[in-house]
Amino acid sequence: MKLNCDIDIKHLTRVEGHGNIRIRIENGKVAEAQWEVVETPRFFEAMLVGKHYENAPYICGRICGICSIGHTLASIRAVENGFAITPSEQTAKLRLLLKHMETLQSHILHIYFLAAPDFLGVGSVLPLTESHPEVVQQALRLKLLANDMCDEVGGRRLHPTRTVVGGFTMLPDRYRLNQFRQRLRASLADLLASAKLFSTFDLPSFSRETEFVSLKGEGEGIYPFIGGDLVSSDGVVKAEYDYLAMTNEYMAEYSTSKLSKLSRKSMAVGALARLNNNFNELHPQAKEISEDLGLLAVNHNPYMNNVAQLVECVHVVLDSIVLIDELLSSDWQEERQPVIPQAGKGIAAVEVPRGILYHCLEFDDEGSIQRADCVIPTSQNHANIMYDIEDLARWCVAQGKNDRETELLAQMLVRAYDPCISCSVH
Amino acid sequence: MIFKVFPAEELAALYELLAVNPIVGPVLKGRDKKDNALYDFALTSGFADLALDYGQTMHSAKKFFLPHREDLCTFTLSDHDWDKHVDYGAYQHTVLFGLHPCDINALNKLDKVLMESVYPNPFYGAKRSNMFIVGHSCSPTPSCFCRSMASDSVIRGFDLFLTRLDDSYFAEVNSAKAYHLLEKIKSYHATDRDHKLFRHAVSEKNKKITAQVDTSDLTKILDMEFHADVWQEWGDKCLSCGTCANVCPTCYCYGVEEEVDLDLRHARKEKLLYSCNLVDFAEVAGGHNFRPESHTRLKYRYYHKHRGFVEAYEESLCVGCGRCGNACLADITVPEVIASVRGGDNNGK
Amino acid sequence: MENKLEFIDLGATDQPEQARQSVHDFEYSHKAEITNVYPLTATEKLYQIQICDPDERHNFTFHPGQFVMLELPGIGEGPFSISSSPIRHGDLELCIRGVGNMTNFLNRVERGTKVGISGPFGTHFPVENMIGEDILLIAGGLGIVPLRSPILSVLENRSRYGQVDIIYGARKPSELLFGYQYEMWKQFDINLEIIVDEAEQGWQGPVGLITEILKKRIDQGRDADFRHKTSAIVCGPPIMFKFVCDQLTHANLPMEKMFVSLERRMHCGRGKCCRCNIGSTYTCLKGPVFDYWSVLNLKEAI
Amino acid sequence: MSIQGSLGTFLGVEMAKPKVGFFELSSCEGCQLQLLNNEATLLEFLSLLEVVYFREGMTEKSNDYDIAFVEGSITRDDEIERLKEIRHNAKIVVALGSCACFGGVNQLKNRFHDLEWVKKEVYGDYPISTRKAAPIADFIDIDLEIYGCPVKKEEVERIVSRLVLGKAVTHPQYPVCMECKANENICLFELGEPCLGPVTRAGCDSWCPSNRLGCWGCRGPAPAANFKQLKEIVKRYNIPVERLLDRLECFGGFQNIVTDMRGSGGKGENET
Ligand SMILES: Cc1cc2nc3c(=O)[nH]c(=O)nc-3n(C[C@H](O)[C@H](O)[C@H](O)COP(=O)(O)OP(=O)(O)OC[C@H]3O[C@@H](n4cnc5c(N)ncnc54)[C@H](O)[C@@H]3O)c2cc1C
Ligand code: SF4
Ligand code: SF4
Ligand code: SF4
Repeated sequence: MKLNCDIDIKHLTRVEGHGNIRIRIENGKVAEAQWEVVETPRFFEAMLVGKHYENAPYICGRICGICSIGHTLASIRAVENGFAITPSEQTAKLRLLLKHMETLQSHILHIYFLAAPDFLGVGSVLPLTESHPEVVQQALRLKLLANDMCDEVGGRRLHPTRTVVGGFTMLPDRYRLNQFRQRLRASLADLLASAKLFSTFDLPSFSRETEFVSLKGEGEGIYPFIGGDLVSSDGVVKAEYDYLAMTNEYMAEYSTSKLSKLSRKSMAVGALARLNNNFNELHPQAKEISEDLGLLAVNHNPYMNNVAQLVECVHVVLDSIVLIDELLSSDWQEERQPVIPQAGKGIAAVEVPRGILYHCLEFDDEGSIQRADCVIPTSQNHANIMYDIEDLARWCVAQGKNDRETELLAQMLVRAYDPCISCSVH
Repeated sequence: MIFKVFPAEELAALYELLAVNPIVGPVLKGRDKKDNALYDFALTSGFADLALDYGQTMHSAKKFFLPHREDLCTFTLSDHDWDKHVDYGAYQHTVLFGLHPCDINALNKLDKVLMESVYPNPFYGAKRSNMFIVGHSCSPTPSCFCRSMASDSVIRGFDLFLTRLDDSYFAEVNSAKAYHLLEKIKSYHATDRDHKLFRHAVSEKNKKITAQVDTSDLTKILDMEFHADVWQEWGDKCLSCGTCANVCPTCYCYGVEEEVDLDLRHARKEKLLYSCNLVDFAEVAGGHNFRPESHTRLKYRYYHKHRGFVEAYEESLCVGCGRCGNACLADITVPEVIASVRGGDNNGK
Repeated sequence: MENKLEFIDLGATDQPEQARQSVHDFEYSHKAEITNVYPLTATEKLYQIQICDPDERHNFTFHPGQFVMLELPGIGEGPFSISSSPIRHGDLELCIRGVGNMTNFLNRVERGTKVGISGPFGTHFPVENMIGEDILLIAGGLGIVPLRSPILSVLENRSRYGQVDIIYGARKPSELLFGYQYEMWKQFDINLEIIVDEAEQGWQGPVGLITEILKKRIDQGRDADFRHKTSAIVCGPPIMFKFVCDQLTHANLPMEKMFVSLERRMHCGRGKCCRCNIGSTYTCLKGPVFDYWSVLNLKEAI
Repeated sequence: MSIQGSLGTFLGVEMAKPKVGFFELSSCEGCQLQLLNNEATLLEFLSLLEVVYFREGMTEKSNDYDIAFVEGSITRDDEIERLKEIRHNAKIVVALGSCACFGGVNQLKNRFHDLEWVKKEVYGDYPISTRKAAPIADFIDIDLEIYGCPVKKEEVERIVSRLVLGKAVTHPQYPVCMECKANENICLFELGEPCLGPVTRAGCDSWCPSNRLGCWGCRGPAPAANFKQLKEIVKRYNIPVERLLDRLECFGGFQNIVTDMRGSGGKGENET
């Protein structure tokens, strides 16, 4: 058995943003287990103060380059909630479709470019272009599909242009939408191949009891993404506007990001949390794949988040086909409703790839932003990541893992959360 | 010229006869804030797409004969050698349906410089030779000054020109193809009554043309006023944005860029339409700019259109469609600029 | 399908020969090989470029002062004066200064590289009309490059011209071009006078302005028929040719007997891109060689 | 990492594969992601380069690189040291994206002259370090700028292939309107929306106006931008000048112009 070990990783690679891992084991005891977030803060909440509401989605999208669509949609929803605007059914469907494609794009990026190299024993996706070209091609095809659709619906794959308060500036082309439907169908083959690849990966059997927080699907068969009630696997249920009761942010000296907790000392959000809390709402085919891969609710193995992401990919693809069918079955309606600013507060909860995201905006009666608050999924995960690392270190000692193995497992653990660190320190 | 007449409702049949070919025509593009209709030329998929009662389109139909971007050639490269391939970018005949006289005159002017000069441009020529043009009479807008530019009527450069009479179309038939086409719909040779109706329609149209430009002795006046202060005033407003040239049916100047593909084995020479109002239009390597100030560039645009072209071809390069003035965010319009440059002769009166 | 309009292929064989030919001319370039590269100064190199196809090479004829468009596939294309003698046909010499994208790339290119040449384009120095006359060739800086072709042309027919003077000014001795040919020029009974703005070590020639030398030449030639029997070819920066031409005008040389070559931005050389227009005159068609009278009549030429 | 060595010859000139590193300072990392968002040509793009540093995408790290692409702006002291180190290691430093070129959205916090208030607004009394957001050129010499929020992948490809070939890298000198008109869009002003297209440097192919969103000026000012006239236009279309300023200040490229237009003590200053 290994009694001493000292792991100090500065600026962990293959994650978005800057974080450090420190693990010190002395005489078989975990002396230190730390997840440090050293990202520079950008002060988005202050930036927004004094800005006209129409800036909010545009600026907030810049919180994160991976989930810019999610941030944009959250800001739009916050403004609309503040001004008592209810999006039309068509707008809601298009937004969900866009959201789905971001989920697909982001999950594929994480699964293949950031996580898979660990399971295939390489340092990045680059060597895979030679050793596993078909895997890389699969990933690129899926990502391309998702991104192309984001362009079509949102105007741009990154920092969307067509999404505005009140609806869209422009609607997608119906002919192309129908073509996307066919590409979505065809993409299932790639997803099934991905599931097969995944079943060959050796996921660590580590797990830790965790409280999972997510949105709750409004009704049967509705896997939640935009708005709704907030729930936790420990039984907490809150309304969307009551988000502060769900997030309970605090600061700690090892992190420039704020941290969150609910019923326990930490909590988790993300694909695994969503799936744990809404397992029965998954599309049946997605559910089947989940079961095949050994992922059943409630699962407490953080590495399983990778699997949950893949299952969600299948879900969003299938659901997008349904959405396109519905959209194409009726004529386009007016794409934009009038916006009349009013004083007050608007709150939005949106499930972005890494978990539940909250935007809260306060306006004066001209629609100028007075205060802003954004609570990011990764910041809600930070504390959980840290306690996971601590537990993992103990588990590694018990399992007799050597330094290198422990170090790799710790890195893989952080990556499994797919943290978006710059986003968490926005 | 042969003149024929057919009932208005036969127009759809004419369209259908031509519909085995791609048909480009004016379509409703959207509405502005005041709910005015906005039109442009686009490929149509049915007669119903055509908005033949359009006043003026925002852009000319230029992209169908002078695309904004076009490959002049492509290269395939090997280690020590290369091959050059040229494709003029025309593969089939296209119908332009519903062009107004100004736009057909614009094509005629472009023909002079791009087809009938030394080094005819085959990229233009190939498209132009494969165009079947059905002109349509217009209803002038307040910014149309075609009459001053002698472009309000057109005598060549089309296959068929239709003038709307009350419930029929008066057709000027200018090609055998067009003649045969008309034989396939209900049509008859124009009668004296039709001629009269036609003249009436034209004079009604002319009454609606309000904007005008005094072109008498303009080439000389432009030379005399080369250093006039008004240029500076217009230059101060100009955004150097190139919008005027982009919407203009006769602006044809361009720049060339060469790009290499990521495989380093293929390359392209690309032509992109430019505008003399853009800051680096006359800039050469090393940074010397022959027209660094915006007023010198704006002035040059007027010199090219209203002086140099006249000198070369005895007609102006402007057809008075009014698009540049409509599109210019700085409200720089041809009638106003020329009136201000002429300012002196008013004082003299 | 009977109303399907028939596609007209401009380049097809059933088109009249002339139309077909001119259409193909537009984007046609001769493939040519760089056979030698000689560095002349720190920034200029002389490129010997030979049109590959022997027939095309032989059929390539030009007049001194004309230019070609030189193309490096994927890199760029630009106008360059032909600096060699017309009797050498498509065995060209171009002297090129590295100033921008394409010319700097060209700097890295070695012999054996294939380039594209189209042309010749533009007007030329009418040396054929100067037979029997005295010729004054005045160059400033890079202006010697377009002048070299008329110089060589005059040398080849030396006996048909009267007195030939070359007055050449540069900023520094190290920037002088074609130094290796000066002796040869002199052997052909040419008065070569060189002046620099700024002396460098080893320089023994005069220092000063080109107009000083010109003044001497004018003074010595102040006989009654100076204006009748002299033509001048002037090439250099606008400010230089303006001074020189004014000086010659004062010496009573008629404006239509002075020729200058103008430089403008060009993308086609074929009167289509409009980039070279001065006022509204195409430099590539009506120029680059203009007589001084025309230059004065062009708005914004100088 | 990646396939090493030469790229063969181009017109007889030997082409070497440059070693490149991607680095990020304060940013959303979107510009780096834009490079991966290039699925159709990603592999070809990568085969032109030898990527030796790309923290977001690979584990291996090396300080031996020719070209450094730096994304993000400077908002904390420690970033200056890192930036200088990058400058020291690289032959060519490229500012990637509007954060690096102009300060990007990050510089919106500079509107508040009191940074203490900014900190307090977000972190309360918790101590946190920050400084005024600044473009990287404020601290080091840079060789090239790639504008955009986000950068346009086609443009990055064009620029990188030019760098590899040793061609000059140039940016369009004309404003976005030029591309917008070529794309035959309806002008946003006709729809009653403000647009910075007339004053913003093109190169994005009028990304926003083509999607019927007015330009926000993410690529900074066009060389001959006429701001005086833009202000007149906005007024004529009954759009509050404040909304124009709101946009102009968004990405930092128009910092001086906004200051000029606001004048001293203008509306919209949020001094707290
Ligand atoms: C009639 C004529 C003859 C010339 N003869 C010579 C010569 O013999 N030797 C020589 O070194 N230079 C000559 N030049 C100048 C030469 O053409 C430019 O230096 C060259 O085109 C610059 O290209 P670049 O790609 O290196 O520069 P960039 O600045 O990258 O140019 C981009 C493009 O702009 C155009 N351009 C830029 N500068 C000029 C310019 N000065 N003139 C015309 N087009 C320009 C070209 O089309 C070029 O491809 C001549 C120019 C003209 C008009
Ligand atoms: S005249 Fe008007 S449209 Fe033309 S460049 Fe100037 S501002 Fe733009
Ligand atoms: S929409 Fe914007 S970019 Fe387009 S023409 Fe109008 S002002 Fe210019
Ligand atoms: S249109 Fe304007 S804001 Fe949009 S990408 Fe282009 S420069 Fe940036």
